[in-house]
Amino acid sequence: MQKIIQDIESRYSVSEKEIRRNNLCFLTIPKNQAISLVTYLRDYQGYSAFTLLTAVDWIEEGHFQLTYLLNNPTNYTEIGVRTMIERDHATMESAHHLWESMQTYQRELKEMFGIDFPGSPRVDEDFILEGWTDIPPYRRDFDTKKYAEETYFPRPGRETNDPAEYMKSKLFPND
Amino acid sequence: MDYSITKFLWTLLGLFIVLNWGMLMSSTMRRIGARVSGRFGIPWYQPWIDLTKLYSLKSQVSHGAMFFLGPVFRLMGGVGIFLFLPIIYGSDHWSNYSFSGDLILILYFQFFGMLGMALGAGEGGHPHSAIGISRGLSQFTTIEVPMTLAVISLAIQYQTLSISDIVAAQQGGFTTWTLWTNPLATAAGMLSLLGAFGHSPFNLVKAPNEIPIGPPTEYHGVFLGVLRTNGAILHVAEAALFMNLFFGGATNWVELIVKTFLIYFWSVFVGTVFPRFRIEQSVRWFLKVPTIIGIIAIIIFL
Amino acid sequence: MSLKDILTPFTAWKRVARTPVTVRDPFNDRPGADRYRGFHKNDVDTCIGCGTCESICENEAIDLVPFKDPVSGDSGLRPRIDYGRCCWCALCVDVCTTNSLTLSNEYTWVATDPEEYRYTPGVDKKSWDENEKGWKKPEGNYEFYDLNRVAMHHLHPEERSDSFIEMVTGYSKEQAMTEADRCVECGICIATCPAHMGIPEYIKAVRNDNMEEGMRVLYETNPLPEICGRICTHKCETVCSIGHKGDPLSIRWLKRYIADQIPSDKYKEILNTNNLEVNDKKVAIIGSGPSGLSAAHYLRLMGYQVTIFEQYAEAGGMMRYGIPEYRLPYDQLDKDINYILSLGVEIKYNTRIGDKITLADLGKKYDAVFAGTGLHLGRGTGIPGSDNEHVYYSTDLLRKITAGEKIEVADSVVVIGGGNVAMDITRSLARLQMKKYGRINIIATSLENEENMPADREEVVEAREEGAIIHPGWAPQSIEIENGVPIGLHVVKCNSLFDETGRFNPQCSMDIKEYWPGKMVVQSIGQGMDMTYLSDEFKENITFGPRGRVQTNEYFQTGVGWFFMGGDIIEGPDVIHGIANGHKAAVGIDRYIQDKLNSKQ
Amino acid sequence: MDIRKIFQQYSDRTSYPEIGEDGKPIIDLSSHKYLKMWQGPQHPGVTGNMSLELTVCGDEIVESKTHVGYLHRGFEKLMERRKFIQCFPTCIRMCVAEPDPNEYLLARCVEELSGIEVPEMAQWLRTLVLEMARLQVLLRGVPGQGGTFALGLGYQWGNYIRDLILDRFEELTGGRVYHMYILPGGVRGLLPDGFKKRMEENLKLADEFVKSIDDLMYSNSVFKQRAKGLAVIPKEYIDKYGVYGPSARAAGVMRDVRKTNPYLKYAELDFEPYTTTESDVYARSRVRWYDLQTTIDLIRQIMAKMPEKGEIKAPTPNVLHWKIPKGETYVKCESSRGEYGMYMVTDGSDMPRRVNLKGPSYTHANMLLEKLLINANIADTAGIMVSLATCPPEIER
Amino acid sequence: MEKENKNIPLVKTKTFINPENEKRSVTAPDGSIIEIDPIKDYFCQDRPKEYKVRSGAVEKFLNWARAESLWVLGFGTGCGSIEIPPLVTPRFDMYRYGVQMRPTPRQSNVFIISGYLSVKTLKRAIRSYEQMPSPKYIIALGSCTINGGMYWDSYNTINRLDHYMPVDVYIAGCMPRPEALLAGFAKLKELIKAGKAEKANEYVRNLDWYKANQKKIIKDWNMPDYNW
Repeated sequence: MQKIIQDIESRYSVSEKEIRRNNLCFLTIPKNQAISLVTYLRDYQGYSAFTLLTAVDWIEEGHFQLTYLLNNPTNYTEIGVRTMIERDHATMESAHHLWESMQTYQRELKEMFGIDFPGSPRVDEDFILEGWTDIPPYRRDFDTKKYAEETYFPRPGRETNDPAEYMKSKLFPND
Repeated sequence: MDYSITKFLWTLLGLFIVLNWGMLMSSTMRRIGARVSGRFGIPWYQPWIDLTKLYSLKSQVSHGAMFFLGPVFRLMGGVGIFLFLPIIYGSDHWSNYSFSGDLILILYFQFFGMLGMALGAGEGGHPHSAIGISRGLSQFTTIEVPMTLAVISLAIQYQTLSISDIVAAQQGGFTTWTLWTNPLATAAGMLSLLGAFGHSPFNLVKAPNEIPIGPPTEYHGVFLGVLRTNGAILHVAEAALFMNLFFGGATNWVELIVKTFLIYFWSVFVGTVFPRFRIEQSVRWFLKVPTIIGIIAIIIFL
Repeated sequence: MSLKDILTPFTAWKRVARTPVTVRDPFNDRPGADRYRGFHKNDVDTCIGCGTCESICENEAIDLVPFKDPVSGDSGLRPRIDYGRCCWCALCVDVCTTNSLTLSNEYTWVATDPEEYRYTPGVDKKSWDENEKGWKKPEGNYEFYDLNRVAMHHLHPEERSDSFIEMVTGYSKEQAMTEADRCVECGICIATCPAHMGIPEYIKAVRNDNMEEGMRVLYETNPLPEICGRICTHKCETVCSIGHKGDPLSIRWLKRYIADQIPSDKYKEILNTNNLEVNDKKVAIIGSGPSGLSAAHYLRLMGYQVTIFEQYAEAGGMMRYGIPEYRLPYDQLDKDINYILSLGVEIKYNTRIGDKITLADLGKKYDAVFAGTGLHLGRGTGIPGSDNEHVYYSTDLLRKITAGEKIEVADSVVVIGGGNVAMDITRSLARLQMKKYGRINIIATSLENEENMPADREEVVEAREEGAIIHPGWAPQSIEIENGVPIGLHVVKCNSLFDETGRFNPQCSMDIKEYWPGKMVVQSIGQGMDMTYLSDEFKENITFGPRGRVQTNEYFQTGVGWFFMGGDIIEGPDVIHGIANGHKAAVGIDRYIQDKLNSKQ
Repeated sequence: MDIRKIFQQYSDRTSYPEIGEDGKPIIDLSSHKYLKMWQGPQHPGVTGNMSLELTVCGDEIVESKTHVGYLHRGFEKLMERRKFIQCFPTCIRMCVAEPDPNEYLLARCVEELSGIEVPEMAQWLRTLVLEMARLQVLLRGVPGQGGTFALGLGYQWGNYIRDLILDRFEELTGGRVYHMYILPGGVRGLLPDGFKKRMEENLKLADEFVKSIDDLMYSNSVFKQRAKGLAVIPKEYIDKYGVYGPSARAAGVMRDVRKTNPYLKYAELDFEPYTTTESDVYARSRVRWYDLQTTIDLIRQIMAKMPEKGEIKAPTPNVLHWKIPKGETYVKCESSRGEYGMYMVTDGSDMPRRVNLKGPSYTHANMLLEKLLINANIADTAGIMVSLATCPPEIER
Repeated sequence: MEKENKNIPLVKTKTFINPENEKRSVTAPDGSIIEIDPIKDYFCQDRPKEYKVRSGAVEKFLNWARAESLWVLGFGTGCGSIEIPPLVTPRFDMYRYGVQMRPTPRQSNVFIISGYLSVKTLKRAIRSYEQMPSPKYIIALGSCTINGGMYWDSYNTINRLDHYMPVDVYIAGCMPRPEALLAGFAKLKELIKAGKAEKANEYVRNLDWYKANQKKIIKDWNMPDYNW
């Protein structure tokens, strides 16, 4: 693991690395190098299996984290390539040419996070949702509880009491 | 009373008995199948309840006149076979409208129901209906081939096209049955029967987990009731036909019941333990095994 | 396609002869397993309505609805479950603090009305209430929170028995966070705390390592956190919901932990009291005990000009003069007091009301007066020999120790009394003995038996650790005097203290006698109040209740409109009550003054 | 003249329809040559609640699209607003058929990020539960392959034994379908009295079932005709499309997390996952059949090797406000369908920042299924889907 | 209770129609240009009718037949469908109670809403329900149908089924065990025999209310209002 990381560090500008286990590490890479690194890992380092692509919304810092997780089926190790992209008008280079399965992930990210992957096949088609008009639901600023309460009809007749408040109101109402 | 009217009434009574026996037979078969699974299965009276319920429903959909006529044609197929089939040998009351060339007519009626269904289901507009019908027609065509070959073999053997005559020729005890006198034709016939009853591996027409459930997809309520009525009659009638052709016919109702049951059970026996063929496999199979047997059966008697 | 492949499938038909495996009567033949998670049951008598089930429920399926009126330690609420939300994960059962909530193994509930599916287990009768089977919290070491409290480090008895340095070392950060983590934030304790402190909130602050927030929470209801964090009677811990299954939370130590973390010079900044407003209304406070300081603090925050009159040389009242230093070091005491004084509270030491200044004078000069004069007179046993000059009152001795006066401690001492003050004097005198003689020979005796001793359990244990002998369950009969000096105490066995009606009526077996030698006898059976400053004109307007206590309204206002009283004289000896009274009296005084202003206008 | 060749000539339509310049097939619906047909969501042949948009020419599929999202509940979003302990009841519902790997993965993520060691006994129990879960899925899944070809008998038998296994689950975990057994730090109970005996009785039935399903399905001429040579996954697809578990092993590629990255107690157990190279529906089904035997054997091994008593749960912080330091991890285990992984990001608060579940169905049911269905018969869609063991809820979560 | 619900204000949202289903002109195979309106052409646009409740012994007899012949639509809408296989297999065998599975809505009269409904499934479920011939019944399986259950705060699942479809029988549980479902069938039979399972007619009577609720959340409403 260390060897590969050193090799990658010599070729790419790794800004942050996190070795989670002896078979799993995460590397942070600038946006423009990410696909290149993924390709490099696939073609030269044996990380030929693609495990997942997902995004994390760091709304406080104003960016999305994309994680490409690659698996090496010969020595059973995994490398997560992380890259940060701008949250506004989020766009990322498409990697559908690397793995066939990639376009599904990109379709999902487009729908759930609103991250665009220009050139990825069927990326604009509805994947999971149908006729969704609100902001992409996996973004942190989408409040699912509020949406659900406004849209669906929670059954009335529920009321609860906080023990402390209730005791206060009953036992010492004048305080 | 006029003879034709009494004849008609006797035939109707026969139809009624056959209908009820058909339903009892289907529930019994399902119960036997359930036993193999380890279950109890439906109650024996379930088909009657289902039928009552279906006839009590009113249709809400209309897909045009042909849609309504489909089940009627289908019913005509089943009733037609029954009508021209001497179901009890030697009984004037139960010989129905059989005549000297009834075998040919019955072969036609076997196809008639499927054609009627094709017209009706096609009008329904559901893709499953359409696919089911196209499957049904192509499969049925190939079923008819060994069937016809077997019938031809019988016709050559007994030198007749009258079912009554064929049955009469077998009335010499157990060993005079076609089963023993012409085993190859029997084999061809029984194999094609598997297809005619529509159990696995030849239940491609309804194919519940491929094209649920084929032609009757859109049919419900009374239409489905008619189709079910037809099913009950058709199964007994077809079994009775084969009984007449290959198994010495029946001289009384008990014999009919036992023999039709066993003939029908043959398809259940196979169907329970085999999966379904694909359509081209089914077609190929019918054109291969039973057809060759049928051809040999003819050649032997030529 | 071989023939075998055609024929082998038919072997399946051999199953046709087998009996079907179907469950014949599915509604009765197959009850849920012993651990099955079916419908809820609740033992409403054990349940305390703490609401942890509500807070762990991810579906918000649980509501707390009123069941009875709340009492201390029981919110009177009971969980009502919405089966339109529940997912039968049984986390509510596992987290339940009293193990009252369980699941039965019933699972069939069919209804046509969806509104039916809300019910209060245990209250709404259901067919499965008597069902013994079903999910219960797993046996063994399976807890969602730690049941054992983080042990507080005490000085070793040998280290502490000859000195007055503080014996409780306090929590480290790690310990405090671990302890704070045990809190389930139910809030049951708030009602039991006389001051209604925001206990869950400041514990949360500890957990979040946010001491400033914790400090703010503390000062909302309690201006003496350092003191309370050490000597509070922590009634809250007796009702702590965790205490039903394990050790209650060390709420007191956590409070002390917060106060200890903040240096005194940061107080004003954190509490945002650098620039307090001042109005022209003046309030006088008699006594600088907990209630007085508390009232002064809150009145000052409201903008009043506050003056405290203190009869001794230093502020603190019984906290300083009644509680020995090893329990409450003076520097910590001063930290709290000095902060209050630094807010602009004026204090007049060595000023006893009734001597030069009378209460009436104060009434004229100030808009309102609050008296928190406390219980600082010793109460005597009245047994033969107790009038001897070498028979002391514990209050006097404690005060002398604090004031640094020399005490001639004898080499053998007998203390009469089993309360906290008795323990204080026992342990103080033991320390003095240790210093003077190098050994401890002190006996404390109480009327109450071991289980019912009024002193805190830990006090008794610690006293014994330090070498004091404690004999509970003996009634003092007479003090043996020889040459004008006591030499011992005669006691008899005491069987019960109260009769059936609950009145104080000790029953003793006079034939079981004991004699304990002691050259010094200390009486510590309670304290009395000094009400001499109340002249007759006031006494007319003030109503007195049983045991000579003054009756006030809920804001501690006496019949004399501008005169408020609070603290031990109203509630009995307890710091936290004093603080609560002071706070409330401050609110009352504020209202009184505002009302007066409004009526003038 | 070879009749066989004529048949083949007409049945081989791999070049049909024509492929346009952009690599997409030219399908003109208005030519009436093609029919657009939906399978699902209301279709008995589709596993779970999903649908296939098929363009067919006769009985043959020329283009297919999978449509998922009918079961989308937004778990990953919901878990972002639930505390860690509250995620568990939510998480297990991500895959209905086999909920236990969900529990295990979430618990493992939480343990790994907060550094909790799981006691020995709990690890054994977890292994047992995971294998039992695999057993109950396979008891349904193996004969289910026959069910897609209308051989429902094995499904009936298998489901009965599965029910018995669910009874054991009920005894052990208190739940029939959703077990809620694995929690961070450990498990929720020891084996009840007599559990091993009853389990052994059920395993005997399962043994018998293994034998009879072999007779019924794998030695069945019609089943062989249907399944052999159907939907072959070439070896190069394994990485390209993301093929996992039994489906990959049927293609001769060893993919079994239990073996490659042993977790829990798998390193101490003796087993060898079966591989073959035919890679068709029959081979995949056969691999599952061998898996079924492996699992039965593993459960026996586990029950023999596990200690009788022990700690079931490591102490955890108060679950009501358990904060986990910032970090991220990916843990995986072997579900009955293949590698089942969970990616979790925490940000130091008491709720996860992001949880992403990666099930094998995600790739199997989308790109791979779409690819395999081309030129397949309509009749085979169900068979192909089941052979890939698609589980819709784990695709859309 | 039903009336009370109707006071909940409904938010009007824009209705989206799938482009495939919009009105447009197409070129027929023979070259002529024709106008098509798929929604009108493919589906029926009549309002549903109440089924007539006969009186006396006939209705009682028919009710008995309906109760003993429950045909269940094989549509697993949610996790609850995992407990359907045990019911049709040896352990529980619901066939012996006259309950059978049917693969097409036209031939079914019981719809088991097995758990939560996502918005996407709800649309299909409504369509399937409307295709079923009356009298038809809905069994709501699991807590999610009552008040949202596990997914009460999810943006994609409905909370209360009774706002979108008329429910005859509710079964609590998550999952309800097969026995509970059998108990549900027993209850439904009881209701049908007593002539109380008239929710299908209620749906027709309050159709506008139901449609308004349905349209509030199904934004991509590319089917006609009434589609049987």
